[in-house]
Amino acid sequence: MINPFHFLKKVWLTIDIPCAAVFLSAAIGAVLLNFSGANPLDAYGALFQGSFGGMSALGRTLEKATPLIFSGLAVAFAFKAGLFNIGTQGQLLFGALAAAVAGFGLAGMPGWLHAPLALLIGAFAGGIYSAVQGALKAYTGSHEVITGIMLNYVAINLTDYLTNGPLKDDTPGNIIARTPLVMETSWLHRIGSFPVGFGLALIASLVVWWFLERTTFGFEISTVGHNSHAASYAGMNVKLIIVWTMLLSGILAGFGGAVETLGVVHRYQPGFNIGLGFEGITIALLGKTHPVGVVLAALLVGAMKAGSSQMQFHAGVDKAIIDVILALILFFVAADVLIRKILRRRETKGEKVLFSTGWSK
Amino acid sequence: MFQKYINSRCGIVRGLSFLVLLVILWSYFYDSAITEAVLASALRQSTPLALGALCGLMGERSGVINIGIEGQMLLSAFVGFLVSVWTGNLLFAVLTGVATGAVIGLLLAFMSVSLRIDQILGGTVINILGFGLTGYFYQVGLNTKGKLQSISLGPLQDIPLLGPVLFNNPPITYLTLVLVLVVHYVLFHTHWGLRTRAVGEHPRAVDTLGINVFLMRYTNVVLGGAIAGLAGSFLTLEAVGSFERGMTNGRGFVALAVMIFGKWTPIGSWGAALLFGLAIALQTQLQFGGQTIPHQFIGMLPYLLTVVVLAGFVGRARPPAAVGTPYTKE
Amino acid sequence: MTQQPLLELHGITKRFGDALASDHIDFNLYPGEIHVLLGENGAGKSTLMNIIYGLSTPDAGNIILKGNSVKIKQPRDAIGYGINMVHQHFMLIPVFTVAENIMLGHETRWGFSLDKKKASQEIQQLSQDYGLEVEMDALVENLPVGLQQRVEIMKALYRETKILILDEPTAVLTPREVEDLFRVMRNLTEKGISIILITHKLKEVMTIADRITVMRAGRVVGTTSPSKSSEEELAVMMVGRKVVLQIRKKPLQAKDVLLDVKEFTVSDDQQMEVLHQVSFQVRAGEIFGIAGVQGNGQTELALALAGLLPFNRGRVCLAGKVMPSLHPRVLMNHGWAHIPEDRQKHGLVLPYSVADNQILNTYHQPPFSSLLRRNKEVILVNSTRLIEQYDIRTSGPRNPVSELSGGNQQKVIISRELDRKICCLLANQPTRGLDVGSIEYIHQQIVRLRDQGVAVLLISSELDEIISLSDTIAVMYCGKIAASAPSDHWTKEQLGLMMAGYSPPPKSLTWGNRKLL
Amino acid sequence: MCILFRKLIIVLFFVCLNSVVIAAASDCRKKEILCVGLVTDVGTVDDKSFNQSAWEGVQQSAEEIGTVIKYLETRDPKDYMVNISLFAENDYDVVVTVGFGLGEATSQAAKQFSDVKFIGVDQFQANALSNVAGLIFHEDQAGFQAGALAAMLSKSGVIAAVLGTNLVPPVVAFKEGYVSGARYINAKIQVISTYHPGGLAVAFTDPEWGASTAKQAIDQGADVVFGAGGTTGNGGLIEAASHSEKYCIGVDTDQWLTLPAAHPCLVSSATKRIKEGVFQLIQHAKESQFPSGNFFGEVGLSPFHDFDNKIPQYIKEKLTEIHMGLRNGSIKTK
Repeated sequence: MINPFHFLKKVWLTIDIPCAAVFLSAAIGAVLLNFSGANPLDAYGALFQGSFGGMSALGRTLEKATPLIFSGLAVAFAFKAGLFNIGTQGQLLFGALAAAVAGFGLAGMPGWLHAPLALLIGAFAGGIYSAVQGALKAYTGSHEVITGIMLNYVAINLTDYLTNGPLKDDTPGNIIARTPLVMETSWLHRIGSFPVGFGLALIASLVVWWFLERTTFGFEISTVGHNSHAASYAGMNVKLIIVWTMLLSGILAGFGGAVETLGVVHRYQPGFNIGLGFEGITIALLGKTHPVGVVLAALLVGAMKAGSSQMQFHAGVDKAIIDVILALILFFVAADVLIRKILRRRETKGEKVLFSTGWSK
Repeated sequence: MFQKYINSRCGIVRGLSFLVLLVILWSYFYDSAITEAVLASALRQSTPLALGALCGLMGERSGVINIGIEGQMLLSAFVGFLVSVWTGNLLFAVLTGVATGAVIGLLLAFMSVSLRIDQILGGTVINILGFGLTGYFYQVGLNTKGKLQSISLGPLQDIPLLGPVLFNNPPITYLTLVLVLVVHYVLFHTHWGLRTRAVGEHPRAVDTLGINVFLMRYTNVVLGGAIAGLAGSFLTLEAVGSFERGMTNGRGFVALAVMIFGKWTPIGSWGAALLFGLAIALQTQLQFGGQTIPHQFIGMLPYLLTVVVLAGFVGRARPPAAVGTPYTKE
Repeated sequence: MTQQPLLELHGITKRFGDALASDHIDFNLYPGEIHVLLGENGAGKSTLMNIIYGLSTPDAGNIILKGNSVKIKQPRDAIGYGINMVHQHFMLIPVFTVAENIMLGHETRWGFSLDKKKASQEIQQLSQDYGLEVEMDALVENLPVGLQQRVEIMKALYRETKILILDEPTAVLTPREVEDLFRVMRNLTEKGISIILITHKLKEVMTIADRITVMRAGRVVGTTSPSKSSEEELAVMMVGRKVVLQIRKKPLQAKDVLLDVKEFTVSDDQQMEVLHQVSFQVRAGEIFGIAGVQGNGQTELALALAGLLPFNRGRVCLAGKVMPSLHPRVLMNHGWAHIPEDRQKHGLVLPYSVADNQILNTYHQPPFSSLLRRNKEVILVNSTRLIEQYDIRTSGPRNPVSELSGGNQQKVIISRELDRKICCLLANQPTRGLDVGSIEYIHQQIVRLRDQGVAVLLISSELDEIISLSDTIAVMYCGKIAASAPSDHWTKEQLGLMMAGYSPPPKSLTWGNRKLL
Repeated sequence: MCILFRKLIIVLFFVCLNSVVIAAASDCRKKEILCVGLVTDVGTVDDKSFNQSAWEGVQQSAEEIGTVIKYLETRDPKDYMVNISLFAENDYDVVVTVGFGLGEATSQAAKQFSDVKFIGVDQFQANALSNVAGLIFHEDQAGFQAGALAAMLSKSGVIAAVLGTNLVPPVVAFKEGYVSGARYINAKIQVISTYHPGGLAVAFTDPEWGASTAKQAIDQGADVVFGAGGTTGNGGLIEAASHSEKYCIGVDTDQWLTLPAAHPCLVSSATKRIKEGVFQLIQHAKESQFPSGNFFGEVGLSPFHDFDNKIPQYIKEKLTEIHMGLRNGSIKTK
């Protein structure tokens, strides 16, 4: 039914701009590296080796990409309903903490039950925190960006307090603010060097795609996102849908936090999840809010994070260069007009994505 | 009817301000030194927020969301610092900081007005770029030759309570107070402001009147950037005297909240910034006073308060109608 | 008129992609005349005016002003030459005052400051000179449409206009306001201002025009004057074929009351009561037309009946059942259909495909959904059928509805709403802004439903539409039903006066809810 | 432009392919060369704080005993293990890990790479491993001395402390020592102190807050400011420097050398001699006398520099007395 050649061409036409953006940014990054006295070839070589050179490097890349996929999906999901979930960070923290509590608090459970249960608890903790934001938006009209920023600060403070107070690890000799280790029954292991969490992230992105594209609820969400007046005309409960969307978005973020706790850190410790939620915004924008795009963008950023140590080790390059390159990539993906000029391609219809339509209407 | 709504809200705001004033007076008679210290600290902490909010609202009033205030502040703080190190001339350093902010503003305007990139994306680019560039190029061991010092305004300084708080400050703090008034005046009492607000509400209408929408947006975003540059200069050249990676610590984002809290008006934003500054200063004071409440609880109070206030009665703020949408000529 | 034309266009051509929007247009305008540009929607009138006003530049052709060839690249140039335009969608800033709107871009300054006082005086002077009265300090968003238009005209006068372009100015006005407007226009031409009036309403053309230029599909079909041609001739020139201007329908055979609205009271979103105890009944097989000037509560009545605005008090019975609450989905399940006033705001999701828009409110029902899953195949098949049945011009069911013309967009809504089994139809401004062909089609569909026994509630500010379609006509004024009576009891003049709040009602009418005689 | 761009892509592609086979510098395999790697805590190597001090110790070893050195900065705490392993796998002999946060990763790595020696700065060793030396400090003692100095210098009877977050144990230890030290001198002294209200991400990098807070304290009478919390504390020190007649006390290293802007007020710093401790341990490793378990580094006050002749003799004597007392245990910090 689908002509494979056409399909490939379509795929290429979708990813050529991001690919060009990556190369262009790498080139500019090389100039910067050269300017500061490092050898760009060595640097990029080491970066590549550290992220894809060998199974353990690959595993590390996947591991880094996993939470980014989740928070990227969370942001992208909310975007579909016209909501800018900047509160992903706080939701992720709560997810991570709740999963940790479930991980060390529920004793005597079999592994097949403990890990999924802890994951779910983490996911719902994030979801509920996010639903508060959604409810504030829907029923009081306060803008989700502002409440999101504020609730992030609240989340950081609250989790810091809990991990330094009631939930503090009381094993003798510990002085650090952190929770106890979660029980091994709740761990998400690796299969070879392939982290199970990454598999879950892939499944999640598949589910999100299916949900948005193929279900009536997905239809409702995107209707609200495109035209909330038409949505209420069509009998949809716009306010409730906003709350639900935020809940689900928060569940994705919380799930990411839970996977991080159960699969990587094995406890909750302040400072271990910094930035993972915020980076979701970057990932969602880079992936043009499409679930597949989110996975690819997360892999790219994950690879850069995973390879950065190798890069510094072998080429002596400050890791901050990665931020610069990432910003450039984002810029070029966004400013596809420039890339098109270089590639000499005309804009195709309906390709331009606008995420924000200003503050709430 | 809308008028009535405004009035009722003003009533609440007035009532609240009156209450705050009463508490301040009471505490002044209770302990004047501490009250002055807290208020001075509040004013100081509010300065970068107020400046950031002014930057945000210049952009938004002309229809451009600026979520990149954080990056603008950081980059100009950095450049201002570098210039101060190299030349030792603080005035020149402040000016270059301001210029840097303006240049980043130009970049934002280029992205959101000319390239018509999604505006939130453009701001995010600036934020990441700000962290990356300053992190990458910052070198340790650079030291400035000092920072901007307080200038006391002679006899005004002897007014009880107000004197030490308001009239004994370093230049950028004074400048902020002046800028709040200037931006208010420009927005609401000049033809430039009239056009700016019109562009933010209904760009096509303005276009049909022969006013250049792009130019209006460019200029406002660039001027806003300059103000954010001043906020950055405040951090390195007035408040601290040195640069640190990531030293803005989210002030650019809080400034956005402050702007919305202040309903996109300069004076309202300034009031909101003061409220934030006061909250931070108060939580410090509570710790000074030996409170045993975990400091995280006090630390999150201003943020919780914002959420409550937003949900309670500032929720239905009306943003400029065209904000966030790139303008295309037919 | 042998004098030199004020404005001449020679061979103006403009392409959008492959489509020719203007095809070698020649046009001229003499000082002090009202020159009507007549044509269907999409005939290229607006494109032409945008070219004169500098909003777009022609690919070829000359603009000659007072004998000199000029280039108009942007509105600023046009304003400089004394050309001003009142757009169909007003170019006013809703949150600004009247005075601010008028002086925007042409401000009176005192140093850096705005000299609001002086500007107000100047505007006051203008409004006295031209007999245009409006409160200087009112916010534009609080003004009725007629006054907003006045502000637009004053904007032009404030810039010392010589050529005034009015784009579909009467679309939103009452007959009385239209009269007012025409009076003002005459006033202006007496003072030497030339007016280009864009419209597709034939009757107005006959009363106001000095000369008429008819456009069709980007070309000028001909130039004439009211004395030289009849309405029918103009219609043929405009549409290119003969059109039936009268609607034929069977005599009324009203049966049971299907829609019964009692003491319905509604507040708008700023908590102001805009609808006061409105009661009426619509029977099966009846078209109940509500006439009225925009802003007298029709919009809120429609929104509240459709469940999009909460109502304060009152009771609504649909097909004999009291509706406990009004919710779009509950209403739909009881056989309610709604053609909304603002089709792009309420009726359609523009980026969605035609197919998705056609199931916008039935998406959750089988066969379009089973459990949670959307049945894309069924949705497409459904759409293909509807596209054919309702003659929607589109490249396919997957085509985004934003790429369709206004008439076809409305057909998408109609195909969605009328394809169900319905007992009651609320049609609010169903033909606003559409071309003659689409209007005709939609009128036919409404009459077809009536003949099938559906109760139709028609709200329109087009008096002709109300008169020709309705079996019963009610007039809304200031949030109340001022009067209602069978359509043959009304004359057009009476209706017009009632809509403007004047004059006692005709005999044997009700006043409010009270029988008068 | 287009062709150029394609060329660029091709070049970059081959570069990536080729560079996969880059070999690591293999000098470290040789027995006679001692390779020392350092892994920072989250932050940079030039943080004017513990990362920098430790790195200076490593640098000293390169200069004086000819070690081959390299550092890796940690951006994500989850990379602790990765970064440590990178050194171990490249045949480094000694790995310095900086900060209590790396404790767990260090002991894990020590078990995995038993022939590599680890120096864990600020890492208390509850169970000694043969190839790990935890370089730890009595921060409370340093804080105690700072507090005593502050109390003796203060004329107003109010002294202040501007601190990082209480999530980090050394900061808490500094603070508690500071308070007890001040009380030891003057039981009625008022110590006003505050932790940064934000989380770990910002608590040590917010000089503006530090400065404002110091000002707030000074405005209510504090005349000595102790800044303990990375650049947040530095902000407090610089602020105090801009007021006349105020003193400030730095932390961790001798901040006279790292923070010239604070010279007008900086009497001393409550130091942990991380640099010296790290260097000593590397020396031990070189001489194959690497200790295991806990290795206590020196703490104390740094020299007074320009303030040396302004500080009365009795204060100096008292400080010496306290220093000795703390050492022999006759003075307790709690």
